Amino acid sequence: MAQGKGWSRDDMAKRAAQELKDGFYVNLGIGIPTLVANHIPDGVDVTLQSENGMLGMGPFPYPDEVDPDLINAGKQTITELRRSSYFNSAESFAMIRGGHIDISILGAMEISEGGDIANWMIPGKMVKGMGGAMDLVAGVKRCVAVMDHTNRAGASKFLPQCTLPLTGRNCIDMVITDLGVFSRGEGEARFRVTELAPDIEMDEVKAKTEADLDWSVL
Amino acid sequence: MAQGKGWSRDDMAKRAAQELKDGFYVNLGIGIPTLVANHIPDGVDVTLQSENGMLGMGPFPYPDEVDPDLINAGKQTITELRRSSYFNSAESFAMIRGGHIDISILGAMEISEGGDIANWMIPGKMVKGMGGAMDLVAGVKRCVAVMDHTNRAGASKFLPQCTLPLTGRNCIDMVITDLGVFSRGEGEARFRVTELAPDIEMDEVKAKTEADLDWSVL
Amino acid sequence: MSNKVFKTAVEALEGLTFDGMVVMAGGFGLCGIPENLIGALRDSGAQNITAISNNAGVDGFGLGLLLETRQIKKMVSSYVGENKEFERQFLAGELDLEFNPQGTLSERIRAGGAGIPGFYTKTGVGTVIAEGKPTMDFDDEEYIMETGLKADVALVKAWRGDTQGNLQFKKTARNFNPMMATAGKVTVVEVDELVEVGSFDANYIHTPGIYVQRIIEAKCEKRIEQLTIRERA
Amino acid sequence: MSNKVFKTAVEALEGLTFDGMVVMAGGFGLCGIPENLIGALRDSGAQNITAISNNAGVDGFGLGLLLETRQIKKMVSSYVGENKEFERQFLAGELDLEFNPQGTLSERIRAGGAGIPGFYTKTGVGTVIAEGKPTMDFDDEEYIMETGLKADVALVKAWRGDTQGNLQFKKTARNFNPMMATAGKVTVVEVDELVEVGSFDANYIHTPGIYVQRIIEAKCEKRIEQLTIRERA
Repeated sequence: MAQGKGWSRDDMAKRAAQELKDGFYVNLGIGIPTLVANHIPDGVDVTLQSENGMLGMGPFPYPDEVDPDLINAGKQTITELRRSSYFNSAESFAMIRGGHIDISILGAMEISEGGDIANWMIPGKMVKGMGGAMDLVAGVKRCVAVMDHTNRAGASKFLPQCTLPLTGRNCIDMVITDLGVFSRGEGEARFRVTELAPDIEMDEVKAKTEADLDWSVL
Repeated sequence: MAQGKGWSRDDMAKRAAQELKDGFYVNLGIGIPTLVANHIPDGVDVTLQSENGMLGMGPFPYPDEVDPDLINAGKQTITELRRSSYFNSAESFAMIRGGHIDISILGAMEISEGGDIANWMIPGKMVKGMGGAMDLVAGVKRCVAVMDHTNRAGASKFLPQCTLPLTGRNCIDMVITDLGVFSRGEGEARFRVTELAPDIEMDEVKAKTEADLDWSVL
Repeated sequence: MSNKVFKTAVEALEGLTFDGMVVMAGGFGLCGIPENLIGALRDSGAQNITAISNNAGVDGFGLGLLLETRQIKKMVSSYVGENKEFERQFLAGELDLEFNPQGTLSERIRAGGAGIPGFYTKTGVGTVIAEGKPTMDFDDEEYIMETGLKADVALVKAWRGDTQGNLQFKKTARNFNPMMATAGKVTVVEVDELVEVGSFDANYIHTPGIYVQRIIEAKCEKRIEQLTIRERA
Repeated sequence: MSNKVFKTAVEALEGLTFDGMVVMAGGFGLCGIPENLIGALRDSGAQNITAISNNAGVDGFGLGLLLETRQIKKMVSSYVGENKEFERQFLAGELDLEFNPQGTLSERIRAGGAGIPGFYTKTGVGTVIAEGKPTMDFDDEEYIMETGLKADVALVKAWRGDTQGNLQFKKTARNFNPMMATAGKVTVVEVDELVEVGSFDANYIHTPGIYVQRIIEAKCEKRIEQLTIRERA
């Protein structure tokens, strides 16, 4: 569904979905990450966690199934599956903090070359709070950030250092933007370009990236 | 049921039972404290906790009710009541450590005048472990120790300082021995004699007590 | 047995409210909030309340009721996005706000109830959350210390409760309620359904009655914040 | 879905055991112990095991099996009273022993599973347990720091489990099992009854399947340590 150059929001979600492996327990953030659920590859069976206290998040309810006592972390009404279980918030975050969730896919405002992420506040604007974002990036085994590569003014969001207050330090393993995929293995300090979106040239990526990446060939 | 001078084991248990108030949640230790359950006053309804994970401990089972999956902290087979609930060990001790149990009645080898208790090990002898004793004395709102006033050699077990390794420091609120009752209010440093067992004179108590108590009149 | 059952939310809070009190209120968004007890707290007139709650309700509902009447002095929350009156008071400097990461908040409440005055977590290391907090390294990684939280009164919403205070929660309405039940000096619970002792299978009680001092049965509106549905094919 | 169900205890431990491994084993006394998995661990021949378990079984049963074969190098427990072979090896200096207060042990295991590397407790202050441990004062009271515990493999006994690893425990056989399930790098569970996914009410699952990597159905002897009964009138 790519429109013109690079990836659309839905393309990014689809690419992020390829990071899901069979049997994974997965936490999806708000925004583009929510779309990931629509693109889970065939034969890959994952269990979605909702940090307000549920494993096995099901689809939105039919009108006659709506239950005000069953919502997700985005406060939307949802349904349960045969595999579902409920638990309290302390147990939910024990699960997150303890490294039991295989992967978190989350939105970002800025990512630094050292894997820092900023996605919860903009100084001077009303701050709504970090919710569970700081716990997720600190605790989940593998964190994949999805964001536009540049802001509306065209400035890079992949930076040497985040300019916004951090959500977490050195915690992002992969960044998916409209221009491509940037990843680093466990223990690796720097990100590499591991994939380019359609019709995107490396030169464009370099021009739009302030972060110092490992620019070796794909 | 007193035989001759002072209190029998059962008398001490009966006296300890008078510390139970209606609605209390109670933890009873092994030995004399176990007998307390037989003496709960009429009109006083308490809920017994078993630290292996149960509130509302019931009596021993009839032969056809025995369930190996239902035991108390002394590893004896027991039964459940209509009010009972089960929980895991971390929750059980969260309950204890968090000060939610109203009273613990436990056996002691030595008590110090500052409210220290020793009841888990004798150096040189095989040590079986403290089990939940250290958690109970540190966490329960009010701790009542029950013990013989002297050892077999006639030496006082109510001492200026415990000679045995401590189970807990400054945590005992009342001591019940075969000679009487010794208590201190919240925030009070010293114990007072608040009750004498039948046919026990204050002089005998003084002679058999090495601890420095507040010896003002009853 | 000393009686735990009260008739109304107002009676259940009788003698428990005072100016400057610390209150915990369960719920995530508007899901699983103690609606009736919040209303009774408003009616008590208690002022300068510190409210520990993951969210701050919405305008005119949930804790929004207490914001309207200016009874809340400080909120301890993880996310307060859905409340205009909150925003107005905060920007005007009329309201204190302490943000906690959601998992840190829930663990702090559990710790408070469990007699744990402090614990270490990786959450928030390197962020503003870490400022001024003690740190310690474990296995060469830095952690920050967070403290346990308690409340004068915890307001809890459960699904079913028995007359001894044993509770069961429904689906995601469980959220912060069980921990808050353990962290109140006094815990007051409202349930959809009050049942006789012995109605529950003892294996499946979420909150044992030891944590509950007062309980009422009360009808909740259960407002839905984001109705999302799909159509049948 | 990747398959979690194994046929036998021996198969369920395949590839997980090694010399010097740290094992957690659930149970309180002989109640709720993973009998079959302990047998399979013995059969694996792994040596120099550190075993974290509230108790050490009895002679010839439970962890007693692994003591007989000298496969255990160190025990981390709160009470080990019922085992002569244990006593012999300990007094002969053949076995290391680390006593933990029961509540400290259970909280350390919960902390290990919950990503909490350290927490403060009043338990043990002023006793030998406090020796060498960091302390901190909160509200002018002294607390000691205890650390989180993890294991290479956690052996867990549950009542019923489904094929996704969701678990329910029975009565006091629950004890240490749920925390240990969270603290194993790999958690292996034996259940009395293996059921299909969807058999449980999602409100009443004690351990969500996320913590369980392998599961078997196996018959347990369930030996009783102290049979105490009363006679019918």
